[in-house]
Amino acid sequence: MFFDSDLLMSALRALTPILLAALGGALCERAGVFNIGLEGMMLMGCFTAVATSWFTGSPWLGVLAAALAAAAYSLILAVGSVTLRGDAVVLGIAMNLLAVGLTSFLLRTVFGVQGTFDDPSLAGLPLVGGFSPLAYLAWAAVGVSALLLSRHVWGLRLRGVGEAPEAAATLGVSPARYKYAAVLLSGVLCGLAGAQLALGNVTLFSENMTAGRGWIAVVAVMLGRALPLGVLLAALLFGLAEAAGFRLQGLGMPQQATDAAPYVVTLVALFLSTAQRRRRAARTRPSTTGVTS
Amino acid sequence: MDLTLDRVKGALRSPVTFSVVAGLVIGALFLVGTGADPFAAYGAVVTGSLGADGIGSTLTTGTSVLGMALALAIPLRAGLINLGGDGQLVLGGIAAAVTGLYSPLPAPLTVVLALLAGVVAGAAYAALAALCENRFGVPLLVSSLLLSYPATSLASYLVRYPLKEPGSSLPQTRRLPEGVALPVFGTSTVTAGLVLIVLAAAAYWFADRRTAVGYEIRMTGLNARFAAYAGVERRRLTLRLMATSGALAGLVGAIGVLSFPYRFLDGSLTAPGYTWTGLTAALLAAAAPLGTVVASFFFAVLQVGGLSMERTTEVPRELTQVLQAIVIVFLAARLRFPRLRRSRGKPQEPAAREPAAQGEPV
Amino acid sequence: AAKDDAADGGSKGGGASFTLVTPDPVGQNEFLKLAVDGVKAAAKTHDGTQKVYQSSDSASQQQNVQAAVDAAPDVVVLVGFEFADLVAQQAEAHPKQQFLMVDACTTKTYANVSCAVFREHEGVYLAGAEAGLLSGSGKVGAVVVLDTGQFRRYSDPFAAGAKEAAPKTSASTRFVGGQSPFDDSARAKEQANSLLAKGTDQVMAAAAAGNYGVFEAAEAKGAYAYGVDVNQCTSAPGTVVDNVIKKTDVAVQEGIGQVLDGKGGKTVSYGLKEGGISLTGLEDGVESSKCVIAEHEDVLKKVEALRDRIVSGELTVDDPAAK
Amino acid sequence: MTRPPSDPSAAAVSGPGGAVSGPDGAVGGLPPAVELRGITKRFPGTLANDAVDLTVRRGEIHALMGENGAGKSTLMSVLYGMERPDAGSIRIDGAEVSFGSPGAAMAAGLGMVHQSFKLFDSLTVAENVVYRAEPRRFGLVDRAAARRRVRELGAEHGLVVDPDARVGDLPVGLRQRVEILKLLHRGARTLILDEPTAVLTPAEADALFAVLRSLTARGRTVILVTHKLREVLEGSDNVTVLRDGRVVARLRTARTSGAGIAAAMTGRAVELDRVHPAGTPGDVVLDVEGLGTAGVHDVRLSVRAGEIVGIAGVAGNGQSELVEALAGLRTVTAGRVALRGEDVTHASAAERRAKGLAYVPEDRHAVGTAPAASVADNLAMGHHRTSLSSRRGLLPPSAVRAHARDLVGRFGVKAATPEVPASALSGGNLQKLLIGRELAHGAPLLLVEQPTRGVDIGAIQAIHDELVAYRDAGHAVLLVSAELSEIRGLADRILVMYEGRVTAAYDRAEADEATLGLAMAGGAGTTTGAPAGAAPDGD
Ligand SMILES: Nc1ncnc2c1ncn2[C@@H]1O[C@H](COP(=O)(O)OP(=O)(O)OP(=O)(O)O)[C@@H](O)[C@H]1O
Ligand SMILES: Nc1ncnc2c1ncn2[C@@H]1O[C@H](COP(=O)(O)OP(=O)(O)OP(=O)(O)O)[C@@H](O)[C@H]1O
Ligand SMILES: [Mg+2]
Ligand SMILES: [Mg+2]
Repeated sequence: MFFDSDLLMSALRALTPILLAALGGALCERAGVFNIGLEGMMLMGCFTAVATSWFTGSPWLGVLAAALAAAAYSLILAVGSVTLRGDAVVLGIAMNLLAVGLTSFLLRTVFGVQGTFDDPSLAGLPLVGGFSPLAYLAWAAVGVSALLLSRHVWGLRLRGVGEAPEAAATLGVSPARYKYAAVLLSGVLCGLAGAQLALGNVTLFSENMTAGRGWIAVVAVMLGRALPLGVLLAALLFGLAEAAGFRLQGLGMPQQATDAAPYVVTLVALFLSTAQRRRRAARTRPSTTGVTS
Repeated sequence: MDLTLDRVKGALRSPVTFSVVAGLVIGALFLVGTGADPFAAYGAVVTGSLGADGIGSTLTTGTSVLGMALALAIPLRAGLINLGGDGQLVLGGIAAAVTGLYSPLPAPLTVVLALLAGVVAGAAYAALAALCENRFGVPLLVSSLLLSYPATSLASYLVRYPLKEPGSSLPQTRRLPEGVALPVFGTSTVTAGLVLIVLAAAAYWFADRRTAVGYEIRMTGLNARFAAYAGVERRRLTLRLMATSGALAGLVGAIGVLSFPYRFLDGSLTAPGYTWTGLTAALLAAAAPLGTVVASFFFAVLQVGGLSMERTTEVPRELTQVLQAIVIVFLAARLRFPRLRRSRGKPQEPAAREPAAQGEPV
Repeated sequence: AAKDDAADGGSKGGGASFTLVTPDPVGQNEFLKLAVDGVKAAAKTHDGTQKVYQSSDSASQQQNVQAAVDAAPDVVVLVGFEFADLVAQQAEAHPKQQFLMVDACTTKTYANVSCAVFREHEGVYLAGAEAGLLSGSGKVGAVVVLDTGQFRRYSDPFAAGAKEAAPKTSASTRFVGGQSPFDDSARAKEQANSLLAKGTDQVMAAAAAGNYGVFEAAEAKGAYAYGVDVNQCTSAPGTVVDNVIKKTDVAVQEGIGQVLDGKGGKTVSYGLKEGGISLTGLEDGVESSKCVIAEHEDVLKKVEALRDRIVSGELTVDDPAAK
Repeated sequence: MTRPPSDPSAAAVSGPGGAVSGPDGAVGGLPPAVELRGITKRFPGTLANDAVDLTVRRGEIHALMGENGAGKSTLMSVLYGMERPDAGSIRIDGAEVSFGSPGAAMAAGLGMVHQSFKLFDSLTVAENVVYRAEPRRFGLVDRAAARRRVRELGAEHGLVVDPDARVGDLPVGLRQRVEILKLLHRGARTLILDEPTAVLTPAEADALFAVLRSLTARGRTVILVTHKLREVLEGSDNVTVLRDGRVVARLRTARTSGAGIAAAMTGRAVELDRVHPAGTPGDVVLDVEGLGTAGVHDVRLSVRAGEIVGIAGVAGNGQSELVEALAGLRTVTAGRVALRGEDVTHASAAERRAKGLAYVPEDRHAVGTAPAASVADNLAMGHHRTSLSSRRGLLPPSAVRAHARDLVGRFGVKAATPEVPASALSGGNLQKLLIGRELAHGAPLLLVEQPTRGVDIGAIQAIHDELVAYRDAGHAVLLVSAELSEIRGLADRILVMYEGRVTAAYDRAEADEATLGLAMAGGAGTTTGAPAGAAPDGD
């Protein structure tokens, strides 16, 4: 059977870091901040998680430190775009570049190696039922953030801020505060995504190990329309396309085709969802994704 | 006299200056933190990139960086971000390689044809991303990014199977026939590609400053509704700008293939990250033509000098990458030196505020 | 960081100088680490100095080679097939400069270019034979960085060896690919998982940094893996069966020696026969290697016999890179 | 007409309708719901409120009237804590207060519906209503309670809205209800509505007034900012009229008339009332038949060379949409537009410009200029493909500069150099730049929208003179303005738009302010068989 539980498991494992990061991106999107720095924030999380786990021996401290470090790193976006009103896209791209340079630099200075740091005694996250605890956390985060956004007072206010900041302000809600909160939370989630990748999916750090997952998360936010469940579906689509690609290699499909498949599938899904959205309503919710156009 | 002084002061206070200085200072702190001597390190960067041994490499790297920077600056001038530079670059390269290998024409004509093929391939592919936005409503940022991956995979497939050099263990095409190559300056690695890219930069400068189209592009970038009100059609502009952008990226790819080692080797066009460096340079200069040239040269110096610094000192080259990113973070946040005296130059204030969006830093 | 160490105990300046240029950052790349060990050892032997220039892409490769040539050391050592075009160009331009290419060679021969190439496929074939003999499911597979001729040397001969040892074995290959194939161990791990899910219980890992991912996957499923270049059994004791050893350090040392002796300009091929390629299981100290193969003397016996047939020339292993 | 020695309408303070009880007027022993004393608010270059006194009694609907820019919104912003007054005091229910934020005003029982809605389109009605004052259960928004609250409030005050509807899907009339529900949910005792009916249909407006009356009947107080005489006459108890930031009349509605209020409102500086000599109309330049687009229905009009046709109307009655459709920025869904005899119904903006159309849009910052671009670049727009670009699309910077210097000089734009960004110009100067640029085309047809909004007196006069001179040079001008005096002073013919239709057409002689005011407020008969664009001077 082509689609079996192993394929699903594989897809689920592959999508966990993407999902965590994309949830962060979705929160930002909802607050009206376009965050394309997910890749960089995640990479900072990877490095911090591995470094902390290595020096303390505790993967849990690694997870914690990753969340904190990525949140601190996300302040660049918060301060730059909310307080100083800089362009979020430019900031995000710069953050991605900075993270690659910074983690490589730190890898050399902290561990004295280049490329990859791997050691059998580096403690990774334990597996529970085939998944790391962070994977369960990620799935829980989908529910929690869906609930938070749709039902919680904070989420309601956040959505209001993202859609019409001046309207929120007239009712006494500070848009800046909510935007900061969303960006910092996205930092935390990207930190967790990095920790999951570096201590969960595998147990090592290598330069640029996020390998474009942050960008996929950005696309998942867009495809999932910044809804937690939509983001989950988008990530799942990507994960399944990738896992199916691995199988198709076994059936003789060239590696290059299976490499491209997830992106093509995503693009087609975007076409379809945009077309559907256009058909359904002339009036669309304003989105921050068009900030620079 | 006073005006020049004001200008100098304005330039010194501009976010560009601030960002570069801040980047250098933070980089120096990093260096001190790791026990290295910042002066020696920066000195090594400068001599390694601008000294007799390094200038050739700097110009070679600069050719690609500037080419990609121009490719990304042109749509950026109208507020459009093309994230698909890699795909367009690679398709340009593979198109040039195929043309170079199979063209029946004499070598010099084949070179021209190969360059054209690269240009056309890149332009067509970038136009596809524009169509995705214009026709299907998929934001350009995403459509260009997503389209980039299949393009690199396609090129990779082609050189692995149908175009693979027989007997080679590398995914690469055969070497282009003798003479199908861009002329080289002396014994250096600098090719006529540099001339082409510099010409492209000059054309961009000219178009930006002195043509109606350039004017429309600038105004669209500053206020798209204003441009539309005056009759500039956004979709058509998007399509044309993206095609131009892709054409340049394709040209860079073709130049890469028509330079040493005169073949398409999978990954060799994209691995050095010219697309991102170019985008950074374009963003740094707010897509202004001269600024883009200066920023590209600055980054080429950092890259070549950084590698040289790593060879001659203990300092890792990632430092230069960090430096580059810090500069752009500061620039995006439009940080600047605090004003020293409050009273001066009131009418200049708004002018000084915008160089990131408009001004030529020259 | 660049290394400019006078070899231990040696005096600087008097002896020979060697510059090693790598195609990628050395990092945890065992193959490149061995090359570095090789030049260091050579510097020690010849009382000289050595430098290592690490590249990361085609542009930095070109700049590093240029810088190395400009400094005119006694030997410029280059590791990796990416350097073939560059070396040809530089050798022509600088006939007095001696080059040693490891793992690849220029298409034309030059008096000042010596080459040391490996026949990894011979070793991989033996590893495949072990896998065929050890497999319970009759399914073996390989996870390899990219679908290129060079890397197919780690997949096709593995399948061939397995079939030689156990004719009913079926084999399958996964190529890591993706956005950074050499660094993406999470992806390599999933690739391995997709093999394991189909019942594969013996996995050849030639996925660079991804090998750690492959080992993790095999370990979790109770399957077995095969490493490359050095003894990787220590990374996952009980999971890694054996390794295809590639003695790059030896090749570098010997190559430099020959160049210094004025016997440059030749290509030396290292395979099972020359001892440049081997398996951990066939070397001394198997017992302490932490490799699974140490517990399978019967298998080792058969593999030794197979090796002898290859060494004697009775059996030739197809080289996928030559296709 | 020249300015009389003393403002005639000043008498209105004691009014044709008789003065309301004085500013101190506490009625029946209860303190007034709202009492503003000597409120002064100054913006750079504008005295928006000049020692304004306003007394609003509990339980009344109090109308606040005045022309654009009279200071109504500013006064309400001061009251609502969004702006700090430079001087003056505020009493709510007799107690002196000082609000630092809308939150504080809300806490004191005030609630405001802003001129532009402050709603979240993607959220439901219930979510909009309870935002920032959410009923909670376990930290979650108690959606059932929120829905219940919307239904209860709706039933109580006749404001029925589906609590689960997405606000973005609602027609404006229902959105208005949501705004009011928001205030009621927060327990507002005094509701401030800034031009609540500007975007409503008459039926919706009537429904709104029914709600407002029911609110006041239950002891709430309403302050209503509006331009519409009819509403004021039918719906309010008292009227305060502002002009140029000062109170010029306090009237009891029952004892006044539309004419009285209009007179009080429009006793503006004399220059505006100056009537320019009539033009001499020539050939038809613009001919519009049965034009329809979003918000505009079946508009028929024509403009001839040498005449200014004015379109009067309260903002939001389709004028902007009409002009955008004529300029090619909005898709035409019905009818036909001809420019100099050529059909341009579906031509692009660029094509129309090429065929002889120039356009001064209403929003000069977002549409009419690129504030970040230099004055010279702003002045070049539209000319860059024609007079300024010599051959094959070249646009020499020297030509752009010369053009800029020329226009800056001709239209008296105060700019340090043509290189300064347009954002450095004052509003009036920016408007001069915009008008100068469009006039410089010498296009046969000029569309000009709100040409003097927010512009100082001197500049207004200059702009008016330019427009008349342009007409006299034989060009056609279509002028859209909410300023009656402007329309009356400039236009040779006046059309009135109401609810997206042209409902009345007047010759300049027959259009006095009362007539126009009445027509703008929807008092010009029904829309059926309206005189529309048929030239009233008949030919
Ligand atoms: N934030 C501000 N900065 C500068 N000037 C302002 C500001 N807000 C209002 N003004 C000016 O103050 C004056 C009064 O404006 P206000 O908005 O109160 O008028 P209004 O009576 O509400 O007009 P309208 O009928 O058009 O709504 C106008 O001249 C306006 O341009
Ligand atoms: N269910 C309700 N019905 C009517 N009024 C409510 C209800 N819930 C809250 N309010 C009123 O709304 C106002 C603000 O609500 P609330 O106290 O929840 O906000 P808050 O505490 O300021 O919020 P936060 O501290 O989270 O910013 C208060 O005046 C409160 O009485
Ligand atoms: Mg108004
Ligand atoms: Mg107002």
